[in-house]
Amino acid sequence: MQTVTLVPKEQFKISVEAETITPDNFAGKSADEIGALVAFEGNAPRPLSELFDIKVDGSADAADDVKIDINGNVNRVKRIGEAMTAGLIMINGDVDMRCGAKMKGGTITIKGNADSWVGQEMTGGEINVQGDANYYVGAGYRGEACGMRGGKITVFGNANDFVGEHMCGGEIVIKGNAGILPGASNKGGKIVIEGDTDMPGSEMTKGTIIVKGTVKDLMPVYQREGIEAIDGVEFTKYVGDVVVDGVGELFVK
Amino acid sequence: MIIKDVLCPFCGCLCDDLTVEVEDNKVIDVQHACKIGTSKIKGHDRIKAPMMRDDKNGEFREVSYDEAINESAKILANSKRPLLYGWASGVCEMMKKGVLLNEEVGGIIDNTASVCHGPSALGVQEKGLPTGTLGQFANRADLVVFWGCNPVQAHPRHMSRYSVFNKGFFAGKGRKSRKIVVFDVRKTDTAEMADEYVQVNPGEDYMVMSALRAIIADKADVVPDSVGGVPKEKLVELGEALKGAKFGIVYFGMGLTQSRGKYKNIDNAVSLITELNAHGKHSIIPMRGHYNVTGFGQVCAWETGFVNAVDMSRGIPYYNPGETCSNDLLMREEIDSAMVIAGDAGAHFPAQSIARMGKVPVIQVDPFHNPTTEMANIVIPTKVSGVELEGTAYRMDSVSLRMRKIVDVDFPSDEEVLDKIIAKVREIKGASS
Amino acid sequence: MSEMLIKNATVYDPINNINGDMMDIAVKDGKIVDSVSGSARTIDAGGRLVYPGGVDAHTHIAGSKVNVGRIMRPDDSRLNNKPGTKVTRPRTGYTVPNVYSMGYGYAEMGYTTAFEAAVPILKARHTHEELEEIPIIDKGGLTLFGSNWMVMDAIRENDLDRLAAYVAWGLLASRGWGIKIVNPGGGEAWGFGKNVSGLDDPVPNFEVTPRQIVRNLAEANEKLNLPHSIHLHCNNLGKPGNYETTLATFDVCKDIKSKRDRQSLHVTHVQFNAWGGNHWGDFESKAEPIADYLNNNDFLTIDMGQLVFGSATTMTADGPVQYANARLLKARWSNGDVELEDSSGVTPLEYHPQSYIHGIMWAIGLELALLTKDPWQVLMTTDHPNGGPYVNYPMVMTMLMSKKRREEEMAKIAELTFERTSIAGIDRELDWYDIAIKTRATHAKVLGIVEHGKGHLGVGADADIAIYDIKPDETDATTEYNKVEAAFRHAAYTIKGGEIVVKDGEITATPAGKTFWVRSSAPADGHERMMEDLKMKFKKYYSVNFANYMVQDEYVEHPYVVETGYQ
Amino acid sequence: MNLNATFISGRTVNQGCNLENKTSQAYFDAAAYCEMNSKDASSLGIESGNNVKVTTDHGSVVVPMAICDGNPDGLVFIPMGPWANAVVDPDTKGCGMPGYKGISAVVEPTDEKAPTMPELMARLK
Repeated sequence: MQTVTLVPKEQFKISVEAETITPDNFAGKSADEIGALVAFEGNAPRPLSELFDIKVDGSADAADDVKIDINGNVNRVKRIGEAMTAGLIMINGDVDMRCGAKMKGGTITIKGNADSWVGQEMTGGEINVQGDANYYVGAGYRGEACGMRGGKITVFGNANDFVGEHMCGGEIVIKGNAGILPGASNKGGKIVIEGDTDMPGSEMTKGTIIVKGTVKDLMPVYQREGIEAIDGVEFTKYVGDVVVDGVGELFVK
Repeated sequence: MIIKDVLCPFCGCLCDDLTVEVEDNKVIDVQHACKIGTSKIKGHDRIKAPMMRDDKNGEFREVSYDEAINESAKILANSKRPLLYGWASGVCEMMKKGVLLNEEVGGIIDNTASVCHGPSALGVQEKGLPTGTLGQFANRADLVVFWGCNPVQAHPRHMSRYSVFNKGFFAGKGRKSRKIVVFDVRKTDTAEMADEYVQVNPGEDYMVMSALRAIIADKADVVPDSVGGVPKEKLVELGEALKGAKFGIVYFGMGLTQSRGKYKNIDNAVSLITELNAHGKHSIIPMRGHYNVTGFGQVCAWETGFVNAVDMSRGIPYYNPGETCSNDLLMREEIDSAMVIAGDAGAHFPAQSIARMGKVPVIQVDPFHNPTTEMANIVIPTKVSGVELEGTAYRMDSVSLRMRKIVDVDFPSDEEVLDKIIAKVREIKGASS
Repeated sequence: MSEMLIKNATVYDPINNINGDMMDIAVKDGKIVDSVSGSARTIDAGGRLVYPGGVDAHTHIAGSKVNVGRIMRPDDSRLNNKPGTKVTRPRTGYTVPNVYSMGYGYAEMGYTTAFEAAVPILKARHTHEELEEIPIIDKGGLTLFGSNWMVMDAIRENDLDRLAAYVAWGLLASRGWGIKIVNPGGGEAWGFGKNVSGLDDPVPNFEVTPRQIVRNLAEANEKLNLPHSIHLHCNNLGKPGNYETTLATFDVCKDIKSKRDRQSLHVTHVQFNAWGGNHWGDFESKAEPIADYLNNNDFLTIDMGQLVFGSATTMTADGPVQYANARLLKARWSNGDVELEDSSGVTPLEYHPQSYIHGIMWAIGLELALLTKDPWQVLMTTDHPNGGPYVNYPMVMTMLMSKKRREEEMAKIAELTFERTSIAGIDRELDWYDIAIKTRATHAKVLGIVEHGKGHLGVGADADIAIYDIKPDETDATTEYNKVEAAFRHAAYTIKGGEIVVKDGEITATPAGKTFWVRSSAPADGHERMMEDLKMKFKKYYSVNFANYMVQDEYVEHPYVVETGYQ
Repeated sequence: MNLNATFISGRTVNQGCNLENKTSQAYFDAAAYCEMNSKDASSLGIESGNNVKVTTDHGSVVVPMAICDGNPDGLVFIPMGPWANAVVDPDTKGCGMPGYKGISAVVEPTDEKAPTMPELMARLK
């Protein structure tokens, strides 16, 4: 087991892009070797050692035996955990955009809030956001057919607009409220919103959305199919979006 | 001297039939232009010389162009995250230089579409854009929809030149050949002259479009009695009118791009139009604001692959509105300098954004004193493109035309200023590497 | 300018009948010369393969449609990204690269000339803005005339001189090289959401048929003695069973005679027009009857429009076909009608080897090239980016050279493909000489630019030269296709106008290329009648003023103007 | 006496005419006013030209009131410009565009003076 502890040396103002911070990149490396990996502060390349205090305990042969603890606020550090395949990242604070983008495996836990595009285009693994998440949880990149394809994202607080846009697989659970248009244009996967939301499932062709709170506006493109019970709780089931001949299932309490 | 076939450097209509009379290098008369175009060509008080100040609350002092340019280059070259914003009131030739400068300084280049039709591009990326040139609509349209736009106020000659009153090959009776429908949240001057005004609740256009799509797909049974404040029977009637048109055109504006849902409104509108093409011919087009805001999108796309909001900090272009647009960056306080050129961030960004711009050095390149000037440290006055400088501009339908020069002035062009800044930046970066 | 000597080159220069001779090539002031002085810079090719710089006679590299593709596809622009270097600008995009990548990508493969295949006159200024920004390569554009009101009115009124005068004026206005016809008449019909169904279906409101449009424009083309023939995208593209329309269209020009040594008809991306069957269910290849026709007639040439599996961005002036595509595939759809002139559409799509429809399309392109006996009659293209991006040319070259390579690809393709095509039974393998024909010589000949120094290495030609890191006498392309493909992907040297622009596959210099266009004189009385009609149309129907319409000289900074005229 | 309203901004001809004349009184006249219908105005007990304070979650601004009977009840409009910007929503909603339309606002009569453009900008430095 290798534990790498990163403590930011300052509160970054200009955002830092640090796609190098992954268990895959850290596995088997010493603190010096990790410190030599590069992140970008705006347009300026900076070795991680300039940005973080780095401590390494133990060693690992592969990513699945690596745990990265980030102690402090990284709300201006983007792309942490990008494309990681295994291992664990624990962020004891807030995190910036695109955390866990293209993630394939492993686990990221964010104790604070996650900025937009957490889990963008992820295909596997698990992300837990204990605070709130901003826009586009598990969504895609502009113009791409698919957002999230696999894995699971859980947001314990609220999420903002466009949760799971273009989602093709995997699962998103929002324990709090979600903003407008969750599951827009999704083609698969499952979204559970335990709080309230607005206009879910527009242009959904496949997939499932379960809203346990209130839907402020239901899209006027859903066929009501009656009452169905999920885990013993009764929901009204809708099928749509009819405009795109969708067979997506929308359950509203 | 009478100059004919002059292009108007104000709005996206890019009218090219103006006649301007010039005497002693002064514009004395402008014919055929609207009130706004006339006002622009006749001109206003302008900044006379480059100015600088260290403290934004202090007084400006006049400086030489060289000093202002060198100082600007120094700021940009030493920035980690400079923002280069504006670009709409210039010609394409200067925009190319802007993209190059952005490469040199590793910054973000963003244009005024960011607070205008940027979301339209995002909608196009979702669904495409079935459109055409304005003459196509002028010659053919028998159903004209203005959705969330108000050309009477914003594009004064649009309705007489392209969309409503003009005759066309297949629309020989002009206004009488066409049915005009306006969707808006309030009864605008444009709505006043429409055959039909559909009042939509603010922020509910998206649902109205989805309901129309369902109706057109013969799935009206799922549509509730009222959507977005519009009764179902009205929506059914509109659906029939849309389906029955031989050639329908939707002109849309910031009523869609700036209201709830933003690009999703455009996304949905494009789908509506695409689906209507199974019945008649239908097109859709954004009503672009500045005369060459469309040109920036074109130039930026062919230079970088992306339409605006291009982040060059990593040496390759990256685009992601929500992350790389001016207001995203300003609200996150992550830029460390800004150049505002051929656009007025000060007048058109939310106060909080401007307050954040106030905390970093700001370079303004513009002929006129405006709210950005109030926030600037360096001000570099330039020629007024399309009046004092010729060059290329793209009309709202992406037809490019060559702007004419009407009068001569001594000010440098934007392009010349940018060339010098680029040269200086290269010198500074070369010395430090 | 300096001198250069390329020694020990294994040269294939079909225009000059040079077939793998070991020789030296001398270059002075950007041209091929007989000899140079002793102080010339010497490159020892060491027996490696040397071709004239590649020429692409049909590609979509610049202008409104291409930029629509870029704007609607940030998903494409995030591919193939490379930062700039000391000599290059940053690169983006795969199917719709940015202007820089467009030029670098061609040059890296040893290509030095490419012609944009669809330029609407009203938007020609935009096309030229992009062409000027594409570094290194020489360029030209083909101007769209096939649904133009001026054209159709002149044809209906049987006024061939007026038509010829308009073509001459339109080429000047667009700074164009030749007549492009896309789905003749269909672009106008699409103005009201309709299409024409074949050669004899009159264009609504204009009462002329596609047959008349093709025939009259071909005649006007020869009256003006233009360097290139008409360049035709047939009706019914993209519809099963369209090969019949294609064959009938060939016949329309069968007796057109050209004074020039070239075809009188070029039909483009025929892969998309050699389709049998009545619907997608019984979709099949009809490459054989098309190839038979070519084998029995020498007045026409075609290009392949080869399909490459993976991402493509389809873009064409054929508006209705793009709508049909987009609806079928539920894909993004952009349409771009151009008032009085034409239409266009852009739709991104993905070609899947496991789809038998795409498999059959893949096979048809190769069948056309391999079943047609005369290599000069079929140009290698992918109709970039419709069949796939041009950067895949090296792969297509190996498919033509190696049956084994084809079989390797066929293993991935849906079975039904092989019942509906003859590709599996074709043994023909093209050689180095054939490939030189198919990728440069015949492109230059078909375009009419051989006499302007393109597509060959004879004395006086432009010193556009590609040296590939492969020795033809030591390489068996039928088996060593991976090596061949790698060599074609990254030229050892690309020399453009005597300047080394690529070395070891890397861009070393980025000179500006020139733009070919034709200035043609026209019959005087035809011109007069034409101008009267044209000015009326501007007054009543165009949304821009006559005075602001024509492309100004400022937009063609590096012109190469060919004068021709009314005969 | 307050009006709970939905706020929007947008272009006008006069604002356009003075886009390059923003230090002038004409620009102030063109961009510094708040439109509402007569019914809403009388509910506030004010007439054209009386100042109102428009407040949203994002700020507040004082401008003269103008009547526009095309506005439905509860819809108020300020032309695009620095005065509108004082109350718009700077959140870009993940797509780059701040909220210039459809913002909940409270409008109340006031005796406070409307700020000039430089005064507005000075607040932001």
